[in-house]
Amino acid sequence: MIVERPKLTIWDRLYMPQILKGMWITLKHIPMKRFTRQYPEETPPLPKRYRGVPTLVRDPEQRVKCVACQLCEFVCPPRAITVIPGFRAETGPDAKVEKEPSDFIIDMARCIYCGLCEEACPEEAIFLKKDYAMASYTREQMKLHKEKLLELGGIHEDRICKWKKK
Amino acid sequence: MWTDPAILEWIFILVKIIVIFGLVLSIVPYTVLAERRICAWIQDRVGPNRVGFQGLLQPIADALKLMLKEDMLSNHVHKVVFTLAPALVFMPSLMVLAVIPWGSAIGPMTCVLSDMNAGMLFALAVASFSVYGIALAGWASNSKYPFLGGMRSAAQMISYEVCLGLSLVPLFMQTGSLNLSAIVEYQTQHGWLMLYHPVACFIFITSLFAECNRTPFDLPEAEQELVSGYNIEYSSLKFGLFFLGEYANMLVASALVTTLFLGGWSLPFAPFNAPATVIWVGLAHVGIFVAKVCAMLFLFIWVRWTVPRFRYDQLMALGWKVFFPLALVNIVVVAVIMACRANL
Amino acid sequence: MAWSPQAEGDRMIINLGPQHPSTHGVLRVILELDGEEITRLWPDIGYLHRGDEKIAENMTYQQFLPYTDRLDYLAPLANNVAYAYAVEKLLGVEVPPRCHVIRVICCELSRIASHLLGLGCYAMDVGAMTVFLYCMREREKIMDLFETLSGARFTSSYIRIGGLANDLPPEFVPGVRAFLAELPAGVAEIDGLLTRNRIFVDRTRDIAVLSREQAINLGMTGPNLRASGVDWDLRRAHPYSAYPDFEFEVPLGSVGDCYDRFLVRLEEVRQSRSIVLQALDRLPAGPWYVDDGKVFLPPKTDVLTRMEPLIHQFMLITEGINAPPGEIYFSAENPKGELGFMIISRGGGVPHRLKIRAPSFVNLQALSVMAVGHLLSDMTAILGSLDFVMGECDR
Amino acid sequence: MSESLVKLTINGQLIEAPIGLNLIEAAKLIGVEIPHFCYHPDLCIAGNCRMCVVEVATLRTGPTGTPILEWNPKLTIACNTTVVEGMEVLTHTPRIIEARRGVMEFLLINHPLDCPICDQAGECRLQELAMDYGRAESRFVEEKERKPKRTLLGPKIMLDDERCILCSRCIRFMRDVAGQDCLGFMGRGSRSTLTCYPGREPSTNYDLNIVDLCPVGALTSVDFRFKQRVWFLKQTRSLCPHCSTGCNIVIGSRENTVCRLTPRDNEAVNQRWMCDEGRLNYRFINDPTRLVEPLSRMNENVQSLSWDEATRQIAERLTALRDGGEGRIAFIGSAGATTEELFLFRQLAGVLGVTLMDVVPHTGSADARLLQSDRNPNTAGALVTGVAAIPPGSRLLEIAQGIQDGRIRALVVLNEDIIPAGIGADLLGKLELLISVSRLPSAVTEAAHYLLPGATFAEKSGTFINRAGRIQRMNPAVASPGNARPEWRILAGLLAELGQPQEESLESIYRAMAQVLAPVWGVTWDAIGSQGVQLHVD
Repeated sequence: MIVERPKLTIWDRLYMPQILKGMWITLKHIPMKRFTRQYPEETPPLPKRYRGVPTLVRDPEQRVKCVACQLCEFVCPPRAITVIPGFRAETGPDAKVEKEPSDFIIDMARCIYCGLCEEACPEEAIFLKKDYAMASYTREQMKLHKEKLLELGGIHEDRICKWKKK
Repeated sequence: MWTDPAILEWIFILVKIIVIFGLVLSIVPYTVLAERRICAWIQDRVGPNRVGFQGLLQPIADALKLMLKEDMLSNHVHKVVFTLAPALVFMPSLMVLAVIPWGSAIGPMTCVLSDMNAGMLFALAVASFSVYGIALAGWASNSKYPFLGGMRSAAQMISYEVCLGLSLVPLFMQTGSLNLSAIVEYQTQHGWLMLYHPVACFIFITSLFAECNRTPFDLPEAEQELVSGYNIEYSSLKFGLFFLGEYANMLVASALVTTLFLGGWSLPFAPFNAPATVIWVGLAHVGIFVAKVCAMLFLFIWVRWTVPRFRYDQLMALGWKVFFPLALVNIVVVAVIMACRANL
Repeated sequence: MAWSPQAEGDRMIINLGPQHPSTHGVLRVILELDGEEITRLWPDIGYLHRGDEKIAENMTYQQFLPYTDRLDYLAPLANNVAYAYAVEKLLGVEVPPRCHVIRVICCELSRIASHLLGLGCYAMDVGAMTVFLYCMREREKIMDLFETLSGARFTSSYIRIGGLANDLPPEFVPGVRAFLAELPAGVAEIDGLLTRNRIFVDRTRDIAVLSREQAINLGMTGPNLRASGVDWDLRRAHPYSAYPDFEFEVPLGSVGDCYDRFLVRLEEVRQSRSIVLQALDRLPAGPWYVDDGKVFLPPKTDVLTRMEPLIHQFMLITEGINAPPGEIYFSAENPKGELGFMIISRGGGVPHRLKIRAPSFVNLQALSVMAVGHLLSDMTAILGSLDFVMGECDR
Repeated sequence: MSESLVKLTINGQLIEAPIGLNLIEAAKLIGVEIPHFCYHPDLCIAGNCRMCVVEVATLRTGPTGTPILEWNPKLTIACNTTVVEGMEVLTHTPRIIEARRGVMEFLLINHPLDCPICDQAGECRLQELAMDYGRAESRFVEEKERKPKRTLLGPKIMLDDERCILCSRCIRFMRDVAGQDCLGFMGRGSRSTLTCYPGREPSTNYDLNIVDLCPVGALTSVDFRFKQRVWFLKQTRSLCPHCSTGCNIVIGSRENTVCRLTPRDNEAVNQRWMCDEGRLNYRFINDPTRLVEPLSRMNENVQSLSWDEATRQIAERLTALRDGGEGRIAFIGSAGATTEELFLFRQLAGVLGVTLMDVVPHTGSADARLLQSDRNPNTAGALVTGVAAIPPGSRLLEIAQGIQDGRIRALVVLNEDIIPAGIGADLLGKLELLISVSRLPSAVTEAAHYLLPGATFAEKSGTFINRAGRIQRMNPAVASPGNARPEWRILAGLLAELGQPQEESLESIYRAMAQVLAPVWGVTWDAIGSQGVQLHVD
């Protein structure tokens, strides 16, 4: 299909008719509803799937779900995640899990919010939450540690309770 | 002693200077705000509305920001000319305002600073000064993009200066005066000159767009081509002066159009169609004048956010091949018509 | 490379970029000007080079996917799709029909988004700022749709090797329909402000004419090639995905100037709209990922309760999808042209070599042919009409 | 030779293989991998995992006397089938694949969902073969069998019975190789568990090899437990410096931290084993007290120097002592240093006119397998370069005497704590100049006037010549901490300062050495490769 190349009429060649038409189009916009949003006051509605800050979650019994398998650390394309594996307390309700992260660091300056960590996690322990304003003043502050991540993540309803059955 | 006409005259002059300065210095920053908000509305945006109610204090914030910015003076610039250029752009527009009647009279005070007989000639002569500022800014920056901007500007402004002058000749032929107050008064009696001379009005307004470097004729600063043209190397207050100058030019242009074609301070019905005898009518005249100027300013803004930009050679072709002959033909046609009417 | 071209005679060398508003990123063009006329020019690229191809050699096929978002970052989903098809070709995997159609929707919405931005920037480059914002407004609606679809407006990373990250969310289809209903009005505004406006026409007509032969010889692809009248659209020429099932026209130009490139893009927006509408009408039901546990990650519930899926989760992530040795080339008709992926595999989950044929890179070659003899002001129109993205060009 | 070869066909490809070879190894010759769990080339055949099943046809004399090819009706395990003339083997037919899929499914039935917490993930045969041969989805919906988890087998090994696939490699290793029959299976069917015999637990010096042997995560090393995922480990081929055997090892490191040492194949040296002592001997590399800065100590005034400055000062003082009279300087080298370093050390001795030098012998108890009583990895190298006296250590007394007499004014010590070797702190105090190259602080470094931080084996390349005269290469896995640098660079710097400029890379230093040192003549750097070269040392 050859696109039609409009031939300008004498009328068009006088500039003004088309300019006036354009001015009519722009004029109509002046009373229209604004398309932009007044950001800090009006926050954008986020869809269910929104991929914001990655966080760690606990199960309803306050157990840290992460077991430091380090799959997320491996899959993370920009290498934003560092997991320092450690031992769970040998006594106590979740002794069966044996392993937990002694620290879990996500460098938000590196994170690209791709969500591969959430997808890779075999324990449903890491989720991308809806928070998105994660700026800080220093690079060091951009590194979120385990405590902060757990605080952001909160409690995740666990349908399966994998470790309970063990 | 206060009633001494000589002293009163001096006091009036002082008041008028203050009024003109006040008008310029208050309208210009708000023109900038108006431009930003109107363009935002046209583009479905909100525009600056954070500083003060609906962004009304934005101009102050902008001014403060400009003042507090680092004033950079590169090593390669010609320092004297470089510093002088912004002032050269700003000054002529203020000078032109001296001859424009911004009202009829408020009490005993006539609302024009200098009611000179060759007012329009003065205005044309002085306005063409601002090309020096821009050309010199481009040259003194000693840098390629500003240089191109300066060159474009000089050529463009001089070309359109010709059309500007020629387009007004029919007016002078009809009114028989170069005095702006006289032209306005002529319009109060005979109706707006726009109606008599639509072609002249069109050429004049279009040329003013070119003179003010407004889209579609904003080649000297053409953001997407020359980045910002002649003012690339400027910062801080010097840049602010350019900025102010540009909008002051727009203001002056609007005032000129109002005065020459839109009946100045008058409205075509009583009591606004004759010089004021009472103070409230005088004040109303000033209001009418300002309103007309604002409408013109709106037109400037509106057009800018609608159309694309000409190319340099197209712009020159338009000026010399279309407007210049058109203006000449217009003069001839008007002369013929006037001759016919006089002889009939 | 330290390299500074010298001007001949009293001509002037001027740098357009790498910091310049109309170079769309970080392209640098060194111009030799005679007055304002361009006599010679040297494009200088590489300012946005990130070594994507080398990065690809160090990660699994799936891990590289987010990097493809950042090639032509104006149409990330289309890049995702092209890459996924390339890897699937290597693996010999065929995704189910629903996945194909969803991918077509993604591609065509990306095309609309990319063309809208391209047209907007083009208009802005010739001075019509408002058109740019109208385009951005329409594009913003697509971005919102992408956000509901994938969770991110821009860097969507929605496509997976062998499927999608997720099925369509329920609100997506009505959302797309609503957008497509509004789109013609938005396009009409762009049309009304530019197409017959003599200032715009004067700026673009007969500027940088590229003949059929030149366009072919320069290896141009995409709308820039079609504007020169070459009927070459990979969706037709090498049908892939679900494209053979849809009716659409391939808009062609007749002269090959900037004006034609504008018109072709505008028409492509309309055609893409029609494809998306058709796709929505016959969106097949069924799975949206390939039913092969050796390729696609198992469902999370299974990972938590079953041994085989858990092992496959681990192996697919740490080792990657086990690809056979071989060499493949797959290219897709992306908004900017032919985006091709050449993958050399020596087996295993990581490519031995991954070469990206970036359309912008090839299209930019035409610059020195097109621009010489024109004025500096035309340069912005030409750059705008080429609609390139440096993220892809420099990779 | 040719009479001991038989011809057979594997997947249609005709090959010749020595008699007695089993099919797994024979298939390896043409690059076909037959999956297996229980088979291990160094252990006896158990044949219990059934993963290595193949289809086999053998020649039989037919009724007419002509040989006919008869396919075995059942699938045959490759590990326990040896090659026979005329045999035909198919390793990947649909029937075999189906059988292996069945084996995998059974193996995974009771396997716990432990991958996320299992150290083996990433080098787990079960994972790998499940990916290659197993089903992708599970049909098993019942409860899994429960078995003891987290049981310590001795101090070094953690046993998780749920993960065990009962391949019995560990049992066979402990019984046949380590010589301590202490592991066995208990219970029947799916309740079989691996366990220690009562009152016994693995307590040899080779226990940790069963962790390497275990194809799954049932046996994990307590030392390496939860330390790092194996997929992050950088694998560097190196040598164990623990004794003069020179076991070939792989250093697993991540981001400049050595996480573990594992043995690597070298049929001529250590097969696939290494001793636990050597394996666990890596912590000093990551020691936080490592020396990181060249220091000078003058009248209790400790000052850190740049390398250039330190080298200049030392060279100046040594030259002054050399010019002051004969025999004022003594050298104590180390048989733990690489051959190249010893070569440079000897050269330095030559430049400084030092005749009195020796190394410090380190000995310990030996065992019948790998561990030698000579705990220096490069005693042979020290002898070849002439740094060591014959026998090594025999001139140490002479040096001590010289210091006592005041004849010896300066001592250069390369990476040795000489106080236990008989040169006590009081003697060191008498020295006018004590230069110590060292990695960790010791009494000697406390007394040294110049202290130069060196590098451990994991931080440099170089060669060791082992007890049997085999020259082998190691490679750097991590960077030295701070300003510490390999000893060969320190010595090369000193030699350059003394007017003997040296080659820049270790490889070229080796090349220079190979031209001078008789035993390594003609042995190129590349020839040493990863497996080493046997030298002919007298």
